[in-house]
Amino acid sequence: MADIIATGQTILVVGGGITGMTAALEAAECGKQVFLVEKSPTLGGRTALLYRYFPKLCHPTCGLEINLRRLKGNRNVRVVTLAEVTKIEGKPGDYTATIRVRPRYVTSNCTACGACAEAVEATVPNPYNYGLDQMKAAYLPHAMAYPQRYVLDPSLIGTPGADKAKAACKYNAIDLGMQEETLAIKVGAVVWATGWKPYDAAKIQPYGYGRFKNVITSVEFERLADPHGPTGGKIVRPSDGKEAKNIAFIQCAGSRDENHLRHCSRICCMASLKQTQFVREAYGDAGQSTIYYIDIRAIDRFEDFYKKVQADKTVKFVKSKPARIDEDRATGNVILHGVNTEGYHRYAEAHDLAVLAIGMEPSVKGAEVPAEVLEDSSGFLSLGEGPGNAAVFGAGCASGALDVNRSTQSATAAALRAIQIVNRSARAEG
Amino acid sequence: MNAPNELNLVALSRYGNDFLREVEERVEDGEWVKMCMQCGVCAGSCPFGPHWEHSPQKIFMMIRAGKRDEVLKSDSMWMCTSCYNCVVRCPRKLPITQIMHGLATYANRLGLAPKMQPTRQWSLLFWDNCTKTGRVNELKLTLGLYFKDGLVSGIKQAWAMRNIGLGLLLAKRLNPFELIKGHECKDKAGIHRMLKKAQEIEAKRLGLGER
Amino acid sequence: MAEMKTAAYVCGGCGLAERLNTAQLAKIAEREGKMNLVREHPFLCSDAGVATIRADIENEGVTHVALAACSRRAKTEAFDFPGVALSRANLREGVIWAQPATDAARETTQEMADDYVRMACAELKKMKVPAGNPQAAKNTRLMVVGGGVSGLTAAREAAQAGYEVLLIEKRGALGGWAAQLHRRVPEREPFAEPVDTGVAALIEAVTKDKRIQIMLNATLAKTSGAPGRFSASIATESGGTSIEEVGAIIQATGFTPYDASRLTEFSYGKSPNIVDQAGLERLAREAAAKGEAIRRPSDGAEVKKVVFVQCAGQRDDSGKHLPYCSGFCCATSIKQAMYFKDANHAVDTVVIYTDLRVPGAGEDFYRSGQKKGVTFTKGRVGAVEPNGSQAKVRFRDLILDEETTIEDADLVVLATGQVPNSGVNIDKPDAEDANGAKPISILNLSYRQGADLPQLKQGFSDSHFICFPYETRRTGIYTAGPVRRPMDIAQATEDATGAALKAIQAAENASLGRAAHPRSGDLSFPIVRLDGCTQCKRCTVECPFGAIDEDEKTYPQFNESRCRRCGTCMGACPVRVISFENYSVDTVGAQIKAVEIPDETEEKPRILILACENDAYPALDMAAMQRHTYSAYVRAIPVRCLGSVNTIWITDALNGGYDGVMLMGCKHGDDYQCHFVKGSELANVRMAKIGDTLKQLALENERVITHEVAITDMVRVGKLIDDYAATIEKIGLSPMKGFA
Amino acid sequence: MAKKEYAFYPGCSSQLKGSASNYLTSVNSMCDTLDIKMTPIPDWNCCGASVSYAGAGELSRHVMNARNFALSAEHLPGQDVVATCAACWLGAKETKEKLDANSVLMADTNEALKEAGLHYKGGTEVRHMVEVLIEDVGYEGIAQPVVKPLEGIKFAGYVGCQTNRPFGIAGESFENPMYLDKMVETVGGEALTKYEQKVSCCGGALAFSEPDKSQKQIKQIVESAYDQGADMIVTPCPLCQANVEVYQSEINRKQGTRFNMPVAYYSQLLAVAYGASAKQAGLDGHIIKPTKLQEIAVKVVAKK
Repeated sequence: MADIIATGQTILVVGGGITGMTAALEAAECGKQVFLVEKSPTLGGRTALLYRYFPKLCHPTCGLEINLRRLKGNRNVRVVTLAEVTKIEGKPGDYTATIRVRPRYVTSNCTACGACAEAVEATVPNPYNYGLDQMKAAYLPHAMAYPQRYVLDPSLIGTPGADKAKAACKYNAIDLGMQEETLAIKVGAVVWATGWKPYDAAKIQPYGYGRFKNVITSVEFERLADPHGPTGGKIVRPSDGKEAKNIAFIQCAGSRDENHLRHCSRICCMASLKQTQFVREAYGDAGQSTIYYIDIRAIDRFEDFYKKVQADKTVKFVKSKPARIDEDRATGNVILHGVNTEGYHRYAEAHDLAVLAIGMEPSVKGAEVPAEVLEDSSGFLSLGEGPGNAAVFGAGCASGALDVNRSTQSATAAALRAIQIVNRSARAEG
Repeated sequence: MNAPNELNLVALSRYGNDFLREVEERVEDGEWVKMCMQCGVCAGSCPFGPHWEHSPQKIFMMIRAGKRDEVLKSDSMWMCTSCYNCVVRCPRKLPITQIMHGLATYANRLGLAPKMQPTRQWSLLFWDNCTKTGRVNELKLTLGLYFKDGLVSGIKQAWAMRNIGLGLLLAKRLNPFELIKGHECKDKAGIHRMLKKAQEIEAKRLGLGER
Repeated sequence: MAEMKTAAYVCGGCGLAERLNTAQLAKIAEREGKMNLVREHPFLCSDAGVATIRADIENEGVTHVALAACSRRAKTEAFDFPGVALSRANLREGVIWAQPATDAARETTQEMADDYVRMACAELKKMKVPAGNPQAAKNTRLMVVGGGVSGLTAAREAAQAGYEVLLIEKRGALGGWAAQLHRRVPEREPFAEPVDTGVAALIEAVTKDKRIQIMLNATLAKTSGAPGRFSASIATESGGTSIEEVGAIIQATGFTPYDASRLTEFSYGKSPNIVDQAGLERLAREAAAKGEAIRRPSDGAEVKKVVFVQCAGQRDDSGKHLPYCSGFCCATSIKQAMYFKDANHAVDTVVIYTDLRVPGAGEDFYRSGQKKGVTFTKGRVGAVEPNGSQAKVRFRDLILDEETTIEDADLVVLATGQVPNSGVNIDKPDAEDANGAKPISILNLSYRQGADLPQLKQGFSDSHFICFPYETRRTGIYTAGPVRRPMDIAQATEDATGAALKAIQAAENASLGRAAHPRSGDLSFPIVRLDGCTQCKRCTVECPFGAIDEDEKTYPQFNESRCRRCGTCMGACPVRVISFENYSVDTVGAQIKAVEIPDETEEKPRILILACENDAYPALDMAAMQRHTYSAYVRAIPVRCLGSVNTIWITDALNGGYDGVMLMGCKHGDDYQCHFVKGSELANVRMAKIGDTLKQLALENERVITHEVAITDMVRVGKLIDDYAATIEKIGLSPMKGFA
Repeated sequence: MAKKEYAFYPGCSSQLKGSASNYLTSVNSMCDTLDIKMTPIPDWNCCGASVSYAGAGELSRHVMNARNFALSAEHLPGQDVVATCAACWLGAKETKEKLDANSVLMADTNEALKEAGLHYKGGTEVRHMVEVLIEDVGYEGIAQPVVKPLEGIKFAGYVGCQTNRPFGIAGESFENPMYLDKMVETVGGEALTKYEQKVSCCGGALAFSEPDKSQKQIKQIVESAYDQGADMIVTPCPLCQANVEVYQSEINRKQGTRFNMPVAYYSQLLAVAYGASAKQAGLDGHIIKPTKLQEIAVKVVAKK
């Protein structure tokens, strides 16, 4: 992956999740020069934080491994992490993108030996476990992190910890003086793949997220089940570490709701169906999952998986959006109140843990993004081409609530749209 | 007016079995009924939920299914305490409280509401009481409520509540003289004219006037 | 190519120097590994370290480099030497991070490192630098099969990128089903109103595009060749055939609506007032043409009530109809109900559904339908019966929990599903499709393994459907649109655009002699020594990608640019005549033999691990990164796929005195996780037969064991190893020691 | 600071000799200290409350409220209408929003108002006393005049429904509003922030027509206050106050409980903290005596 000279024929891909990586690789494997910009210190995005994919229950890191190998073997892609695109100026085939790169404080000398992390005591909430645990302030984001290089948390800089880290590094890989820098690169087209963020569950007041320890979100639950996660893959309750065997999954937590997100987030039904199988995997017949839903949107071929889960005796389905959640102080159990609307049956069900199938909010929402990136009223980039005739193409969850499969499709399509622009400018330049 | 009245016959002949349209045109905020997606949050949010025969979301479904009599003769919407839990939680932002009040009002106008429904009686009593002088006469109101089912039961209830009455009395929160002369607005007459007019306008708007 | 000059570099960084005797490792590389040049370096991946290696390559003419440092998965950018053969001894993740840092463990840890250095040197000497596919052909013209929205989009998007396209359509006109629609569901904000299909405009754009050649009334009589050099003979209506050369193919053959007359309970065909969604679109178009509202087909009377029956013959458990959901039908019924509501608000439109499936912004469209007064009823329809000039719809209202009937529907619309036009099921060539039709081949591939693309269950064309949706088992042939998954116009458009890119990519890579996904860029390819071939056909049968045909003498005929370089053929070959330049029976065999087997008196067993390079091997790495230790008796060799494991490796190992062999591959079966689809499955079948070999050698069955290992199994994998080590201890050391 | 002036809409229960007259008393005392001038809307009328719908229908309810708006605009121009009763505030605010949004309804309303010789132009701001305290006075302003911090008293802040839903107090959550707790702490009391029944419904107007069902609610509300170790309940709503206080004896009688939980108004807390006498704070207006407040009220300290 040698340095590349960016030109009007270079494609800028913003976002290093599965969508951005796919767009970058597909374009690069067509022989195009690609600049891949990622905000966090590592590629992989949200799918790297999932335990399993529906419907095959296979592991996201497996696809990530392939993509990383494709990337390492491809000289057309230049990856810049800790970087954000702040401005895009110009016209299709001739853009100048301004990129702000935050300091990593660790150079390419890093061998990922881990000595700095051992030397540092300070810890910070671990964003790769959605803050469910702490990590050292000198850290490798996760086992699949790429670049495979440590990071110093900015909070460490200026503290004795920073000097300890520096002292511990035999390879002179720590540069405490590293400054934020700004790059301006010429590109011909842009693929905007900044993905999504989980909706702020605390805003869904009746469910008491933040008030009750045993109400968590689906993305957090994913970490609980993951061997790389904060509990080493044990499905236990945040309140007391007790095994969570009787779990409520609440659909449309933030989605399909005019008080929160108008749109349906598409993935949540399948995600909860999938997560019931984590419970089965962990506790067998002793596990009990209940899915509270409005409509089960196991669309097209996914119906199969829905049928499989329906056949599972440990999984119950209740056609109801729960009205509110209470906490039983004595046991720490959560009590769901509501009505099963299929025939009007009132319930007050106690569960060990409630998992909110949290809605998908586009990352661009509320973020500082270039004017060229136009959003619809939900914050999604309108599918396909950018605003007017700008060559800024939305892809993946930045363009709509999509699952992984549709995201990679959309990434591949966006890559071609970008290629069309740069090929045109290539022909123009002769 | 609690046997099916002429208004009811007129409505029937006008809307046939299109009860949804009838509700949309004649019930306060009735045009919202079609927006329900049957999630059930309202049903689960209601403090008197357990006492409902039909929950709000079910009533909306019954309206769409044209179950006119079952809905209008139902006791359910009279259970609304106006706590607005359903309203703030509804993912489709239906003004459910208002719709429930509206349905109750409409059922009452058509003489279909259950005669002995206590909240119905209480509601009418309250309105008469507060519009008579422009302000509520709390003593008459309370006694009125006790005596709604006749003298005997009235005395029973009043006797049962005597401690409370006495307490309030001692706390200067119940004014015996209200029996003779209670709070009232100066411009009673204006208020009466005003309300008469309002009833006329509304009747016209809702086509309740037509015969 | 200049003659081979080998060099080994031993790194002392990351604690290697502290934990290991690196001088000894260097000596081993020199004495046993016979490396022409050996250097130690304290920090090999540093600029200085890399510079040393580059200097040796330039000045000393080093052609082969063995690195004794970290895992092949680490520092790949630093250790990037084009044109140089590279092998890596994994001393960091593979040894010191996986072993306890205790004095007690020092000896066994060093032995491990010694062996990995021996193995790296042995492998290196057997490696060649691949030169690329000699058959590389340069044709980058694309052929799109099918002229519906998917096909038109694929053709247009590819042409927009500057590529020549041949578009063939079996009917006399372009547009497919979308052209039969009155309006389509909106794909942009506001998601509120039915919009123009845009098909006419698309057809015009495609017809006008000089890069696109269109053949109507045309079908594929025969397709042969490989990416970059496909040859298609195309039968035209006139009866003639023309031969066209193309570089890659997109199959966008769409779907056929499920035959509603199979739904006897819904009386389709018994009354003109009971139609399917396609039928309703027809009515809408006719009405629009006349500029009037849709009228009742039976007698032209005004339509007062329309009932939409969702999931008609879909999501079916009885086995009679479609088991899946077609995804587009909920939104379509909402759209069609709007046809009526927009024309006359008084028309009563009822959609009876069990789960309303309008994901994403579809929710806005649903809401818009409700605003327009479309009634949605959660229910299950039992029967539709003609009722005079109207129809009865009997259903269970799931909310009101009662059986009920709509007596007076003027129109009933059945939301039936999509049946893919995916051609012949090559696994069951005589099988009927969901409509009871006997499929005829679409591609007529002259491939050893069948005329069409492999199908997934339910008849959709092959595609890996999570991370890499476009990957089929026929390189250079991509599917797009409803043929590979039920979908609506918006998704088909995205899908086709992506498929166009993949086709372009396949043609471009083929012309450079490079592999396609997942080993994209790999220049190696299978080389077969035909003189040794026994025509057993295992390679031609087992290749997951249909890359190998048979000539008239049933010798294998390799089509390199169809090949994905998984090595399954190499694993299959009983006479071991198939190999890759940089991955062969020898490169692995030599590593196995290079390991020093202590004699039984030392009581140090040796266990060979053959691990899938994509999942099991990274799992071992990550276990070590988390400092999960495991037995020091194992020696792990990454393989491209378990399918590439040739049984000779195992017999050699056992003969050579190894005490056990562990194979670690991916999950197989329906939810397979093998990147080469069938590799791990085939390996499993082969290993089932290894019992005989063991019997011949008079060895216990436990000597060879196979595990499905996922990339996340970093805790489990160590345990598997230790359990196996315990098993070996139980059954004792191999009696074969010392015979080798 | 400059005197704050508002058009006061006391409502039927909080008027002199009304069932919540002690609320009025305490509000007056509190406002004196805070230098807030409350001028009653001349000849104001009932809002119709939430239970009058069956007889009233829609328009009449709006007309009743619009009459008050018109009167306030005529006699107290430019002043926000401030209600102390939750139901009055809700009813009035609902009317205000509907009229502002719906010109037809506005026209109909004025057609009716004409009969009383009035006209409503729209745009009247309707606010609850709590909003005035939080938004205009501010917590610092509330704390400033405190001379007798309510030390050692544990309050269960019972917000109830109608000051909280559907409109609520700006920046507060429907399920867990904190303003009452903050007020308690501001005047030196101990707020029991984990009180579960904070926003439960007391049955509201249905306490009269459905006594048993309502008393079920009230029982939970009081019980949970005891569970939390509360000395008394504090509330911003006269109907809540009445229901929760008055029916305790009923519940005791019917269910053998021994409830004796005082229920005070936030305004009484402030008044006492500001040094008002028990009488000025309307503490004599309770059936269940808020003794701990009384004890503080009789304490003598120098007034600021």
